[in-house]
Amino acid sequence: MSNNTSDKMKRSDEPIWWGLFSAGGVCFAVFVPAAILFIALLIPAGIISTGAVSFERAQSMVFSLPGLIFIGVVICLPLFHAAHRIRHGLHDLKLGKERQNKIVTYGCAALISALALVGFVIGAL
Amino acid sequence: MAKPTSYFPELKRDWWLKHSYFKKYMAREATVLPLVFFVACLLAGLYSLLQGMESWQGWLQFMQHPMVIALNALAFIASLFHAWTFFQLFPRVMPLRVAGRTLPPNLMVLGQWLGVVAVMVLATWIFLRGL
Amino acid sequence: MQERHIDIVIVGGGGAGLRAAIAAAESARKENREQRIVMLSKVYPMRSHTVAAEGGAAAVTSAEDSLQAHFDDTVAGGDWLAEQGVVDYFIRHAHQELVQMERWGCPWSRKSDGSVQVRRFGGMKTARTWFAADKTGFHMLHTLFQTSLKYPEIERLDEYFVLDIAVADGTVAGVMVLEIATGELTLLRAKSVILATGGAGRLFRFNTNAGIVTGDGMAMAFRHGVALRDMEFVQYHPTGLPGSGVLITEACRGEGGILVNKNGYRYLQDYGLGPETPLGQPQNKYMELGPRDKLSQAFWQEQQAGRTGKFGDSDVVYLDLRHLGKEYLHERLPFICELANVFINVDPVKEPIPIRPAVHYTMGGIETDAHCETRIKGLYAAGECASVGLHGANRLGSNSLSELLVFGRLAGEQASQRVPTVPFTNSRDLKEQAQAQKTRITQLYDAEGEESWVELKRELVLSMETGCGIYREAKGMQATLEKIHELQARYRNIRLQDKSRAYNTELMQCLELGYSLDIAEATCLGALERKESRGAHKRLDDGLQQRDDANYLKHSQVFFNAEGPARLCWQEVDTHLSAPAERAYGDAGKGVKQ
Amino acid sequence: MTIKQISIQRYLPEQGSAPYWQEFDVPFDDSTSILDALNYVKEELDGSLSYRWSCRMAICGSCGVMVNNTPKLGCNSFLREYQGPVKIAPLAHFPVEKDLIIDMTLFLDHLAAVQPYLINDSGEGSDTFKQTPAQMEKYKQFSGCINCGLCYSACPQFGLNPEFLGPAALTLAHRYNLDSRDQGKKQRMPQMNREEGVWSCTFVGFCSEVCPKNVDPAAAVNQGKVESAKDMLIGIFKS
Ligand SMILES: Cc1cc2nc3c(=O)[nH]c(=O)nc-3n(C[C@H](O)[C@H](O)[C@H](O)COP(=O)(O)OP(=O)(O)OC[C@H]3O[C@@H](n4cnc5c(N)ncnc54)[C@H](O)[C@@H]3O)c2cc1C
Ligand code: SF4
Ligand code: F3S
Ligand code: FES
Repeated sequence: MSNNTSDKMKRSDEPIWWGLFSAGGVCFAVFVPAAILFIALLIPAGIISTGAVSFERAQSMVFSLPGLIFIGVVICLPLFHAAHRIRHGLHDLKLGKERQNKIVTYGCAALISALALVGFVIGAL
Repeated sequence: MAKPTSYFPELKRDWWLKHSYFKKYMAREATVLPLVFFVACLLAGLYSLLQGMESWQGWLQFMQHPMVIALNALAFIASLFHAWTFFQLFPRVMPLRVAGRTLPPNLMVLGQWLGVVAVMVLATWIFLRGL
Repeated sequence: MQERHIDIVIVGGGGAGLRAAIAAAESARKENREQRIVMLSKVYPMRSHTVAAEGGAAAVTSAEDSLQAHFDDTVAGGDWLAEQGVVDYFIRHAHQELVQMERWGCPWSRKSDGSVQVRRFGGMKTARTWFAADKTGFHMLHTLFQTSLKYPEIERLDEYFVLDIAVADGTVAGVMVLEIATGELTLLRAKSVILATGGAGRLFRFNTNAGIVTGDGMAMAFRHGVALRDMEFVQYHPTGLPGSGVLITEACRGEGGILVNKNGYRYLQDYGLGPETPLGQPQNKYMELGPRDKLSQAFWQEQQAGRTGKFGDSDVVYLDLRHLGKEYLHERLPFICELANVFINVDPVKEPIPIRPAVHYTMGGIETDAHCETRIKGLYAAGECASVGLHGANRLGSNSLSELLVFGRLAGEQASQRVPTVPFTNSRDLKEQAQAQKTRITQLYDAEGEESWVELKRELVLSMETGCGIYREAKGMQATLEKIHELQARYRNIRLQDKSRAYNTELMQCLELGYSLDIAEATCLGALERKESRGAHKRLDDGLQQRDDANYLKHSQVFFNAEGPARLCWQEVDTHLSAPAERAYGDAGKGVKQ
Repeated sequence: MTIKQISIQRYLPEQGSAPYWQEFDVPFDDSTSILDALNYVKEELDGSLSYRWSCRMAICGSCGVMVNNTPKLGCNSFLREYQGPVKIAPLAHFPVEKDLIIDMTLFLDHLAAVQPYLINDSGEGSDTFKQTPAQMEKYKQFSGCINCGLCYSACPQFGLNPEFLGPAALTLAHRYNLDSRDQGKKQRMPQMNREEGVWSCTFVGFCSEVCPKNVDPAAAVNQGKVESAKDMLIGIFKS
């Protein structure tokens, strides 16, 4: 066993992904349940009137500072959380190659987050 | 590593089906799949909002589709399940010490659930305000 | 057969072996000497039985205590059969060794100011026992093992079984080992060999010892002409769990636990240990804090009088801890709570624990001088397998963990210092000795006898318990001795079911049984010939129920005899510091100068 | 005494066979442990059965086996706990040498890799360090590991990648890092920072579930992640 060769002692870049994963995990646990409950269940089911999300109201809510925060904690961070778990899930199922899985999963998370932010900027302008 | 005479069974892809604990683990990891669906819905909503009134109405209708509601209901359950598992992990990863004593884990779990409730209340206030 | 040249071979990876290995490495470093050290063990070092020690390790620590007091307690505890020069060395070095353990990371229990805490222990006048909750041995062994990883010069051969030592012209020449994983034999030639193979509790049916504690090292030295000394002194621990023999530490009593018979009566006051101490106020040397031999003997008397209870098919008395309260018990004695719950389904918080005496410790062992060297030059012994002379006729609880450190270190240093002064023994004889071991193993494999080790072992341990138990009688011992001779003969006619080379655990058990038989003979012979009662050796025969200093203030020495029964001699005891006095506890001990 | 049938996975390399299952009838009562059952088989039925044991009191760490797919210490699991079939196999994720005996080399190498000893350059001293009960409390739980290896058999990440240092080794590293007397954290961090250090763990958590000594290795490993992340941040600020 040569645990001490410099190659093997390479620092992992995982802290970055783990940091995002953890932040996303907190958001997923704390903010997402409410978001799903209201946006995807109560309103579509008609329990809360769609008036609450009329076009104008929705616009003013989303394209504002609170909207930006919403995008961050309900879209971007949970996406990185999901990407992390999917990447490790692929490893658990012995699918794909470590490096590629990493690029694809985090790449997607980054890309979709970027799209959401671009959307926000367009709307806010 | 393994001597030539030894026998070293390789872990097969379906290892997680062999023990109920691992099935629960996989379920925990899989909570992100419905989450991704919900996030995709939100993204679609964001873009429909950019396209104008009609498109937004279309999105609202899309959200009412039974399949979509069902999947989002699943996402809701998944998010709560995730919260349940995640909150238990937290005190073990970052034990908080107050005055030289570790805070009881149950107290920390409770605190986190209070957070969830607070966000629910906030959301209720936001969505019902002005109605 | 393969052959390797090593400077120092240490047999055993328990507390004594590890401490010796570290001392040897340190000693060589200090003098800038290159030295090859091999430490081998039939189990991974952290599996050694030191791991099971619960209570603690003694050393004079507090201001109220004194070296003289520790000396007196040890000598009196050993019924004046301890080598007093050795005891003196021991009490002077114990403290520094425990400090050293602390500086290696051992998590000794602490006082609120951050200094080390001591607890009371049976037979000790004052609280002087260092402890790490009730897992002292565990923490010590792991601390030593982990510390040993710091020394790349210590080569570990884990799961190597030592078959024999090699001796030429009265000088040690190495060891013959069997690699358990492959069954391959190797001759390790060495200038110094340290035996640290532990005790021999498994000679008895009911014991607190691990399965590996079979006295191998003692038998090896014995067969090469080293005397086994004071083997008749076998310590019974008064509190073992019925059935398995798993130990319930003496610390339970130190913390205030009480012993009651089936009528709930604290019977110890009837056996010279009174008066009864109030509940929750244990007092050293009184009642439950009397020495182990007295407590075990009291059990026997109660049993004879029909005042013991039953648990399964064991006769038991009860250790009551309930008054200590749940919180205190869980903090101070967590392991005990766990053991009682798991092994006999009793919660000490709610019920008294049924217990009975079990064989615990081998006071005797390989005779060495005060520097751990045996009469074979370059062969050292330390730890429970050795008889350096510390314990005499009865060991005080918590003296032996300190012994491992003090004498493990001494042996390691001695072994290391010997290396540059001597060449490797060169003798054609060695090859023959190695070959003889090979033949012995091959014969065991090929033997087509009818005897099974299981049956022989069963008969041995039963016979030892009957003949050499808490109380002994000439008739019973004679019968046991004859039984042992019979078993030795039958052993030659043994047969293995497992013929494989790799991990042949049956072969190991057969070999261990062979060693055990020889040691049993020495134990029984010593017991038979010691016609007095002293320390752990108690006789029922008329006229032999008292200590007899006129005739028996002597060590017994048993010598091996390949042709026939072993021989016994007597050796003077070093009593130059403290003249024999009465050994008394409870109020009876008050007036006695100790 | 009632009789229970147990199945044991056998592997006899010298006979060149693949592993196979063998059934034995074992008498048992309330106090019969899995280890007692194995001893019964060895002594009464088949002397060739090989397994490790020593203390029979759950402290030496020798006797780990899989009982119905869950890692257990043979000496503190009891037949009374099993209503249905009892299947005993060698610990998972390690190479099997013979019957229930596994190769522990990797485990020990991993332990040694994290420098699991007190590092403090104040040298030899004639007095103890001071350490308050509160300071000791921080690492005490993590110092209770008996090196039984059950957690390695419980951890699928170790199963998937044997190079993963694994729960027990990382716990030991964390134990010393948390010790107020220790100054060796800097030397240990590179091992923990590796991909095969703390970062292979996905908090499956089964390691802590099976640990017979309540060491909670999962907590230690994941606290190690926080430490490793901090270590990275500090590294960035320093350079
Ligand atoms: C349950 C229990 C509790 C105890 N509690 C206390 C206490 O509180 N305080 C106290 O002071 N004392 C206590 N003792 C006594 C003390 O623990 C022992 O005397 C001491 O641990 C013995 O240590 P050792 O190093 O001599 O031997 P061990 O720790 O038994 O080590 C023996 C070593 O030799 C090796 N070995 C043996 N034969 C061979 C062979 N043929 N080939 C290769 N290797 C071999 C073994 O593998 C092992 O590594 C207790 C004992 C028991 C049984
Ligand atoms: S952490 Fe627990 S399960 Fe793992 S080796 Fe240590 S004691 Fe065994
Ligand atoms: S099971 Fe394995 S993945 Fe982590 S939490 Fe335990 S080490
Ligand atoms: S035999 Fe020691 S832990 Fe089971």
